[in-house]
Amino acid sequence: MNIKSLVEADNIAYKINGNKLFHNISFSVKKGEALHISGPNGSGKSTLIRIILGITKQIKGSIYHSKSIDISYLGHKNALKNYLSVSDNLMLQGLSNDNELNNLLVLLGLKKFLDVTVANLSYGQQKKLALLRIFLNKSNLIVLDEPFVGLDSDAQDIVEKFLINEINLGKALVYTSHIKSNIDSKILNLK
Amino acid sequence: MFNLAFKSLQEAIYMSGHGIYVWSVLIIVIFCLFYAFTHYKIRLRQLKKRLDESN
Amino acid sequence: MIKKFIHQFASPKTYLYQINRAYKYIFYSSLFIYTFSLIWGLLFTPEDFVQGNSFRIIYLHVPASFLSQSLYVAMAIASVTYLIWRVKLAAYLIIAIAPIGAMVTFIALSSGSIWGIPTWGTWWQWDARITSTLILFIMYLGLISLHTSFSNHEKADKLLSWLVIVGFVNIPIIKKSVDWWSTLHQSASITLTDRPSIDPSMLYPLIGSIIGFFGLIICLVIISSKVQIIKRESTKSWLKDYV
Amino acid sequence: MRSWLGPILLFILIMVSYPLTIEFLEQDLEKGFYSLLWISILLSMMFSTEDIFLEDYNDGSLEQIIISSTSFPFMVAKKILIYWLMIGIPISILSFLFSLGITQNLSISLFLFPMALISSYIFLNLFVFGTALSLNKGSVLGALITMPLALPVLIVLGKSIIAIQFGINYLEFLLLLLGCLSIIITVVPFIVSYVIKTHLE
Repeated sequence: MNIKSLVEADNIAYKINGNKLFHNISFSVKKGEALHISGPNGSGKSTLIRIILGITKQIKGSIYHSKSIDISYLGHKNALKNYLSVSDNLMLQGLSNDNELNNLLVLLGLKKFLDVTVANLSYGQQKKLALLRIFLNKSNLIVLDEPFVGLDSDAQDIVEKFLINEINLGKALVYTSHIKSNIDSKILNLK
Repeated sequence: MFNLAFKSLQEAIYMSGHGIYVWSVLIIVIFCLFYAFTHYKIRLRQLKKRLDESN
Repeated sequence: MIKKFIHQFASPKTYLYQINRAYKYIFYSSLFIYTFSLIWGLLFTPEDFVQGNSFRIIYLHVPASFLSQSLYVAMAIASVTYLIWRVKLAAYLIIAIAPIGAMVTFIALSSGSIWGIPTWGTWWQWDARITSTLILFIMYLGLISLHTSFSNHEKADKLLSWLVIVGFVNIPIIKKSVDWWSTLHQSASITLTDRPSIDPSMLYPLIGSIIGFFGLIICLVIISSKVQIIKRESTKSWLKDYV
Repeated sequence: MRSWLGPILLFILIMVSYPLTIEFLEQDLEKGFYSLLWISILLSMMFSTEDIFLEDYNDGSLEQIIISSTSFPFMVAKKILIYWLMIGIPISILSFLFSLGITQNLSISLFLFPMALISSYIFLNLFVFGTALSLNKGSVLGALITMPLALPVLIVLGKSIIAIQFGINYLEFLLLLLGCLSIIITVVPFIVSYVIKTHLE
């Protein structure tokens, strides 16, 4: 295994109820690299993401995680408590009330909603709130499942810029998206 | 060891009053076994048929 | 090494081909033994002094209550095999056995309570054996309903095997505690275990009926596991050749 | 965590409705009281765990916990402990109070309190196992599965009351339950975390 790679997949395959979802998938993600997993609906993108995360077990093949790996992840479910306010949610996630957080809140236009319950926010606002966790996490591998869905172009710009910056700083990124983005990445196409 | 315990068929069915219990249990057992066997046999035939059609 | 051996031996394909050969012999011999011992037991054995003719239910009741527990043990073994070595066949066997176990337990329960009418004068007695059999029956139903409520088979298998194992650990505890509980009451006037010694002319047909019933239930498990294999492996090419 | 009041209310309602279902001026209220008490502790624990993981499962928090480095079994154990603090302890205190109103024998009530504390913790653990198995498939299934497992505890509880009424040493029943509890506390969080991981697969 390459020392630099954070995740390396070797010939993995997955089945649901005996039906093949994908097979012979191999890839590696090194530090400072981005991997874009693309493919039509139902091709197993999310499942592959979950295999990378180690939640789902592949049927065949093997997947290596580097020992120093630290993952932050955002999927379709945003792990927010609907009945709590924005600030309570931030507190629950352990995000301290410092300058960095404050700047991000202003940048994403969430500052004025701090006392609003999450259930009353729009889908895009909830998504932005969930992305804050990714922004402030000090992990070295960022895994995102459709991060741009529900975001307006301004917000997408902010997220992209952030991600590109993180990659330049030596972090790795794995993401799926059917929305075009400016992130320079390797492409893994699932049929 | 192989002497009939009853003198007549009627007596065997009646079993001095206990026949109804014995025979009803027997019926339950036979019914359950018969039902289970036919159920699985039919199920097996259906599945095989479906496999054949998909070929 | 062991893992490889198990996987080779316990592949659904080998199992299916091997079992097909054995099935007929098991079925006809156990059917013969069972009918023979039942006729022997029901019509030829002498009347019991204490219970009269109703004791003949023993030939129907004891095999079932005996198997109701052994089937759970079999499920527990299959569950451990599945969780440790990921043998698919073991998972098929668990869910193949569960409904049959429920049926056998039902037979044990209903025959027991019918037997209770002439001997105890009531169809239900809160006796330790009956109560623990009833709990076992409920556990079987729980297992079946857990498995049927998931559409993802692999997930259902794993959850089911966890439940079977936890339940298995609990069965002796439940049995012991129910035994302990029932000592509070007047103990039942007649229990099977307290019989002094059984006459050989009553014992032989009993052994025969246990063996015969055992064989028939094994046949049922074979067919129902066949159903499971064909259902779950329907995309495999070897299966199409087999059919 | 918002639903901690529900199970307590359920408990109170069962306890209140018990005397109402018995003939007016009935002197023998104590006779069936204890068995009803244990069963209603069982029921309210069942009721309290019905969606212990469901919310975290639906909003994706469970995935985040599994990915993060925090120990999952430990988190499960913590969660059960919090439920016990918020529901188990109030119910135990209430059962102490209700039994004071039923019996003149103070030692029964005093003895009943630790029994209620321990048994509510055991029931919680068992039902958490059940709800973990049936996670998003409704709580009835989970209860159906785990009720048989809780029966031995009920038997011990019933016996212990009889023991104290006849003046037999009841400490061994307490120790027996404590033994059960110590095993359950250590084993259940691990099994539950495996089961939940299976659900997320």
